[in-house]
Amino acid sequence: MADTTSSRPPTSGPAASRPGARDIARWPRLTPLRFTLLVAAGAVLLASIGDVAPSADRLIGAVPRMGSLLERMLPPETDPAFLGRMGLRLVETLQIALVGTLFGILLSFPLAWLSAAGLSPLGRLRWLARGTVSLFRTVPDLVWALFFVSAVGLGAIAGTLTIIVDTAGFCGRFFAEAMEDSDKRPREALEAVGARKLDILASAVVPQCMPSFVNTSLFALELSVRSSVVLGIVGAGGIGQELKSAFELFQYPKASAIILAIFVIVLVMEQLTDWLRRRLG
Amino acid sequence: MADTTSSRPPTSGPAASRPGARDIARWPRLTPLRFTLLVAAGAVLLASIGDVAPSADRLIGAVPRMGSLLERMLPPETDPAFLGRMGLRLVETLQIALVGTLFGILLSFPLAWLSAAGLSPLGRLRWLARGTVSLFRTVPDLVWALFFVSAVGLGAIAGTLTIIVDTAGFCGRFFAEAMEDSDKRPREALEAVGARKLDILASAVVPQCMPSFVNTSLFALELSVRSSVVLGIVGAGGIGQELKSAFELFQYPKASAIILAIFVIVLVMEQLTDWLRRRLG
Amino acid sequence: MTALLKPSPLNADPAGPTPAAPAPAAAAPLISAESVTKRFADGPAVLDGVTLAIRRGERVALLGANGAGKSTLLRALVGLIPITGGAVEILGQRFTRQPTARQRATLRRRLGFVFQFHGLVGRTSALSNVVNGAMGQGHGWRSWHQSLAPAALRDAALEALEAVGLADRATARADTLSGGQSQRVAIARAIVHGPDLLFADEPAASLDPAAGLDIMRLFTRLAADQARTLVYTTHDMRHALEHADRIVALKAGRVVFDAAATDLSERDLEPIYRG
Amino acid sequence: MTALLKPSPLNADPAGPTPAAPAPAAAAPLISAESVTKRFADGPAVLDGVTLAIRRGERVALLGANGAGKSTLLRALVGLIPITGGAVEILGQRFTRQPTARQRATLRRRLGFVFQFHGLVGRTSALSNVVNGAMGQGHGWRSWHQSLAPAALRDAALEALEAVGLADRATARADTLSGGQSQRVAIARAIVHGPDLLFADEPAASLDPAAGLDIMRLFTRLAADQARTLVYTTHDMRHALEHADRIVALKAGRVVFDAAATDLSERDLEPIYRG
Amino acid sequence: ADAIKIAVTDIEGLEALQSEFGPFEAALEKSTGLDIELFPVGNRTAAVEAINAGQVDLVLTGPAEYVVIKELTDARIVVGWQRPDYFAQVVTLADGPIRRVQDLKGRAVAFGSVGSTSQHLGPAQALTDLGLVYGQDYEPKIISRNVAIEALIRGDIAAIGMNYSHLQRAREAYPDVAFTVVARGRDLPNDILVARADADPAAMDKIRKAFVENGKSLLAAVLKGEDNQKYKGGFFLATVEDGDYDYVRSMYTTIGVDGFKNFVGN
Ligand SMILES: Nc1ncnc2c1ncn2[C@@H]1O[C@H](COP(=O)(O)OP(=O)(O)OP(=O)(O)O)[C@@H](O)[C@H]1O
Ligand SMILES: Nc1ncnc2c1ncn2[C@@H]1O[C@H](COP(=O)(O)OP(=O)(O)OP(=O)(O)O)[C@@H](O)[C@H]1O
Ligand SMILES: [Mg+2]
Ligand SMILES: [Mg+2]
Repeated sequence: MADTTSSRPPTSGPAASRPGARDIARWPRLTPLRFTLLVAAGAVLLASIGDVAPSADRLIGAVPRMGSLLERMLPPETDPAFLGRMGLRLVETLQIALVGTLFGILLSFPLAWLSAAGLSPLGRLRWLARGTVSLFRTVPDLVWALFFVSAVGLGAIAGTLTIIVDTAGFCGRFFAEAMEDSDKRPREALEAVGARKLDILASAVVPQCMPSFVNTSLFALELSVRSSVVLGIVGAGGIGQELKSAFELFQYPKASAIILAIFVIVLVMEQLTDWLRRRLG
Repeated sequence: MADTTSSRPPTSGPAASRPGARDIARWPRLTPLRFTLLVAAGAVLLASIGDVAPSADRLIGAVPRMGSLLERMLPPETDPAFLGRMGLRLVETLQIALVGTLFGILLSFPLAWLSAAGLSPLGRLRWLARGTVSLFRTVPDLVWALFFVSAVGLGAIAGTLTIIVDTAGFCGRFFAEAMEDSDKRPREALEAVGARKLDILASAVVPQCMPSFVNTSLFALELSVRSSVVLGIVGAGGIGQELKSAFELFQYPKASAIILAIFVIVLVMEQLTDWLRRRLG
Repeated sequence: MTALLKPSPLNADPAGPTPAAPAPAAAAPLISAESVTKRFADGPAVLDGVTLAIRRGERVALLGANGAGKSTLLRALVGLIPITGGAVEILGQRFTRQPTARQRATLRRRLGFVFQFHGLVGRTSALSNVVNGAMGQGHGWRSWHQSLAPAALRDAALEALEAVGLADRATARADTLSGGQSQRVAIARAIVHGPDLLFADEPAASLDPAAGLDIMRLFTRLAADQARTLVYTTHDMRHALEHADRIVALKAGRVVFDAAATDLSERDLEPIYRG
Repeated sequence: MTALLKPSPLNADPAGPTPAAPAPAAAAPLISAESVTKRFADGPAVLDGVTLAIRRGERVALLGANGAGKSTLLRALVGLIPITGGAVEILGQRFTRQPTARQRATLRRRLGFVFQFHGLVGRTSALSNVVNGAMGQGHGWRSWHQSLAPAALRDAALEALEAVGLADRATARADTLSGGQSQRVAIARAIVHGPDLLFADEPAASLDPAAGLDIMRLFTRLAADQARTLVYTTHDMRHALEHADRIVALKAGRVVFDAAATDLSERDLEPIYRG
Repeated sequence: ADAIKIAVTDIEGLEALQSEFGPFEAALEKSTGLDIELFPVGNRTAAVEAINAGQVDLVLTGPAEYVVIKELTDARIVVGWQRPDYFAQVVTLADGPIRRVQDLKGRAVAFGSVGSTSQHLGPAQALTDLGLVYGQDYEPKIISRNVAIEALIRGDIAAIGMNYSHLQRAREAYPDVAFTVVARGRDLPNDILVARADADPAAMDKIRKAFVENGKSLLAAVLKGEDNQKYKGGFFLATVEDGDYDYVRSMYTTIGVDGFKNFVGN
C-alpha cells in the first residue's frame, strides 16, 4: 500500500503527501459502454420529457379554471337518504375488501416466498412464482371479472375473487421484496445450524419483515376499498360503482361526498398501520 | 430470579426443577379487553366471509365455462397492421409513463421524508405530509384528470400530470415505509456526531433503502404502463385505451394480444428490477 | 450450568450420529481442510491454501490479526460460503466447492456456530432465538418460536441461557440486549442442541472478564466430558493459552502457526500480529 | 498516525469552541452527571443515580459487567436517549430529560462516538462512512459521500483511516469488512473531525492485541497533546489500568468505583464483576 | 392560428379514430384548410369538462352527452354524424326463458354504462315505452357489456341493453350462442359535433361546410380501416336541431335524473 504511487510523478496539494489519496476514484469509472448507455438513456428521457411534460406557462392561468371545477364539487351532498345509501355501500365494500384482501394475503405469502431470491426453495425456478404474480397483475381486472363471473356468477363472490387476485399480484411482489431485503445475518446464523428454508422464513425473515408486511397488507386493503372498478364490473355494487355513476351523471357534490368518505377510511387505515407498526417496534 | 417460584407448590415435569421455566408466558396475556376485541374481530370476519367468500361447490363446474372464455381469447390477434398500431401505442404509453413516473418519484421523495416517523423534520406535523400523500391516492384518477384537463387541456400533458400524482400517492407511502424500517444503528451513529435530519437521510437511510426504492419505483413505472384508464380519460390514447375499446367491441383476440404485450413489458421490468437490486447488493 | 454436560435430551436419539461415548480413537480427523483457498469476486485470496486437521474432542483456538481470514475460514469449513479451491472434510462429509444440500443437512445437524456479529433475530425474545438453535434437529415448526416449542426444547433453551448466565433476560427482545447479553444469547443458541462440533467466532469479545472465563470453562467441560469438539477464534491470549488444546494462527490467509497450547507463552504468539 | 495530533484542519476555525491550548485550568468539569437515572418503559432502573464529573483532557475508562449500564450511560450523556431522572451538563450544555435541538447541535459538533455495534452504513465504502463522521461540522451535503467531499475532508478521512491502520481498505464496502476492520472504521469516523470529547463503547473489543494497543496509544496522544477528553468502556483490564487516567465502574446501574488508575491492579477491579 | 381541437368521446367513433387517426385528420384538414387536432377521449365527463373549460373547441359525441353539454354550456351544434342502424335493443338468449318483454318483470336487466345513450338511456326508454317501469318492474344493473354477456349465458341476468352494432360484435365473439332481441327502441338521434359557445364562428362554418360538402371523402377516410365498415352508408347532416334531442331528455327522466342543476353550481 505504501508504495502504490511511488512510481508516479509527485503532485502538489495536500493529498500528494499521502499515497493512496489519489488512487481512490471519486466516481465509478466511465467505460465507453457506460458512457454510450448513459447518453442514450439521457436522450430518450429528454425526448420524452419534451413530448409530454407540462410547460410552466400552461400551468399558470390554470388555477382559476381548476377553482371553478372545485366550486362545482363543493359542498358535498348531505342529503340523508343519499348518505344512508352511501353508508350501506361503504359497509358492503369494506366487507368484500376485507375478505378478499385477507385471502389475497394468504395466497401471496407462499407466492412471495417461492419467488424471493435467496429464500425460495425453488432455486432457479423461482421465476415461475414471480411470473405467476406478474400475470396476476397484468391481466386486467375486467378479464378476471369475466372469468369469475362465468365461473361463479355475478355478485359479491366474483368481486371477492377478483380482489383476491389483485391483492396477490400486489402483495406477492412487495412481500418478496421485504423478504429479500431482510438482514442476512440472522438468516445465515440459522442456516448454519441446519435450518430448512421454511424454518429460516418463519424465524429469521418473518419477524423482521412484520412492519413491512403490515404496511403492505393495509395498503392492499385500502386499495381494495378504493378500487372503484372491480366490484362495479361484476355487479357487486360497492362504493366505487356509486362514485362512478355520480361522475357519469355529473352529480359532482355526490361524488365529492363519496370521495370524502373514502378519504376518512383511508386516514383511519393509515392510523391503524401506524399504530400496528409502532407496536411491532 | 432464583427465588421467584419458591412460594409456589412444587410441580412435576422436567421444568419444575428449574425455576423460571413456568414464569415465561407462552402467549401474550389474555386480558378481558383483548379477549373481547379478539372475539369481535373474529365474528365480523366470519360474518363477512359467510357473506362474500366463494363456496367450494360453486367453484367446481366453473372450469369448463372458464375454458370456453379462454378459447374465445386465443389465439391472440397477429394482424401486422394491428400489431404495428399497438406497438406505436405502447411506445407512446411508455414515454408518458416514464416521464410521469420520474417526476412522481421526484415529488414523492421529499413527501416520504416529511412523513416518515422518526426521520421527518416536521415532528408531529408529519401527518400533514402523510395526509397529502393519502389525498393524492384517494382522489380518483378521473378527478385528477378532470382537474388537469380543465387546467392544461386534453392530451399527453394532462396524462403525465395524472401519472405524477398517482405515482406520488403510491411511492410517497412506500418510500416512507422503507425509510422508517431502515436500520436504526447507523442513524443513531450519525445523529451522535451532530448530523442534521437531511444528512441522516442522505447518508444512513438512502443507501440502505436503495433496493427498496428501486423495487417501488419500477413497480410504479409498471403501474403507470398498465394503468388502463388514466391516459384514455384525457385523450392521450395509450395502450390502455386500445385495450378498453378492444373489450367494449368484443375483440377478444386483440385484447389478449395487448395483454400479452403488456405482460412482456412487465416481465422485462421485473428483470430490470432484479438486475438493479442485485447490482446494489 | 451442569445440565448441558449431560447428553442433551434433544440429541439422545440412539440412531443418531452422536454416540455419547467417544468414537473409536485415532479415527480420521473430525475436520480436515486441504489447501482451502477463498477469494471474494476478483479480490485477493482471503484464504490461501489453508491445510488443517482437527480431531474429535479438541479445543482449538484460531488466532490472527484483524482481517487475517478467521471468520472466513470458519464459514468456509461449514459451507456457508463456497470455497474457491481445495477441499474440506467435516463430520464425515467431504466437499470441494460447497457441500450438497444433503451433506449440509447432515453436517449442520451436529453443528453449533457462534457468529462474530451474533446474528440474532432482533424482534423476537432471547429465548426464541435460543429455541431457533435447535432447528436442525427435526422439530419442524415447533422450533420457530418459544411459544410453539415442545417442553423439552423450551427447557433445553432455558438451560442453555442459564449456562451462559442470562436466564433472567430470557423474555427480553433480542434487540434490547446489551452487547454482552446479545453475545451470550448467540452462544446459548449454538449449544442448545448439544452439537458435536462448536464453531465460535470471538465468543468472548463482548463479554466481561468473569463471563468470558465462564464461557471458556463451559467450553472446556463440553470438550472434556463429552468429547465435543470446539473451534473458536479469539483475540484474548489468555483464552487461547489457558483454555485451548491447540493454537492455530492465520496470517493473511495462511496458517503460520499450529502447535499445542501447553508450554506456549504470550511472547510466542506476538509475531502473529506483527506487520 | 501523526497528523491527527495536530488540530484537525476541519476544526481550525478560530471562532470555534476548540482552542488548541487547554482551557483555563480548574474550570467546571467538561461532563458532569447528577444522579442520572434511566429506565426503559416500565423495566427496572438501568442507570440508578449515576453521579460523575469528568474534566478536560482526562482519559476515563468505564468498567462494568455485561448489562451494568455502560452503553446506556454513554448514550444518556449525549442525549441520544432521554433520561428518566437527574441532570447532565456536558460541553457547557445542561439538560434534564433531553437536550434541546440547539443544545444537541452545539454539543455534538464537538463530539465523537464509537458505538458498540459500530453502526456503519453497510452499503457505502469505509471511506464514505468516515467522511460521514464530519457531518456536524457544517459541510452540508459535501459530507454525504466520499465522492462529494471537499479535498480537505477526504484527506482528513483517509488520515483517520490510516491512524486506525485501515487505509488499504478505504474503498471496500463497509458490510464486507471483518469484525476488527469494521470496528476501526467506526473509530476513524469518530475522530475524523478532531472532536474535543470522544466517547468510545468497547472500541477494542473486536481488535487484535496489537491493534487494540495502537488504539489505546492513539487515545493517549489525543488526550496528552491536545487535551481531548476520552471516555471509553472496556472489558480489558490492561486497557483500563495502563491507558486510562481514571477508572469508573458501574454495577447494576450504580457507580461502585471511581479512582485514579495509577497504583491499581487487576485484583482491585475484580469485585466489579462478581455477583 | 391555434389548432382546432376536437375531442371524440363515442366509443365507436373513438375506435375509428384510433385505428385510422391519420387519414381522417388529414382529410379534414385538407377540406377545411384548418389545423386540426383530434383527441379520442375515453370518458364523457372529461370531454364535457374540457369543453366547459374552453380547452377544446369541438366535441364529437353521442346524444346523451350532447344534452348535458347543452344544459351546462351554451354549446352549438355544428353537424350531425348520422350512423345507420343506431338504435337501442334489449338482448336476451334465444333459447332462454325470456320470450316477451313482460317476462322481464321481476328480473335483472344489465345496462352497459351509466348515462350512455345506446346502452343505458335508450334501452331503458324502450322498456318504458313497452310498459315496464325502470327500477320497479325490473332491477336495472350497471355491468360492463363483456361481463354482462357472461352473466346472461349463466342466467344471472335476464337481458342486456345494447345497440345494434354491439350485438353484431357479440355474435361474432360468441358464435355458439344464440341471441335474440326482445325490445328495440326507435332510431336514436344522431351523434353530433358540437362547438363551445365562444368558438371562432368562421372556423365552425368552415368545418360545417367541409362535412356537408366533402362528406363522402371524409367518410371514405374514416372507412379506410376494414374495421370501420359500420359507418358505411352514414351521412353528415347539417340540419340537426336541438329539438331532435328531446327524446333523449325524456330518457334521462326515465332513469330518474332530472337535469344537471347541481353541475351548474348551486
Ligand atoms: N464478503 C466479502 N467480500 C469481500 N471481502 C471480504 C468479504 N468478507 C470478508 N472479506 C475480507 O476478507 C478478509 C478476511 O476477513 P475475515 O472476516 O475472515 O477476517 P477475520 O480474521 O475474521 O478478522 P477479525 O479479527 O477482524 O474478525 C478481510 O480483509 C475482509 O475485508
Ligand atoms: N432499549 C432497551 N430496552 C430495554 N432494556 C434495555 C434497552 N437497552 C438496554 N437495556 C437493558 O439495560 C441494561 C444495560 O444495558 P447496557 O447496554 O447499558 O449494558 P452494558 O453495560 O453496555 O453491557 P455490555 O458490557 O454487555 O455492553 C441491560 O440489561 C439491557 O438489557
Ligand atoms: Mg472475524
Ligand atoms: Mg455495552
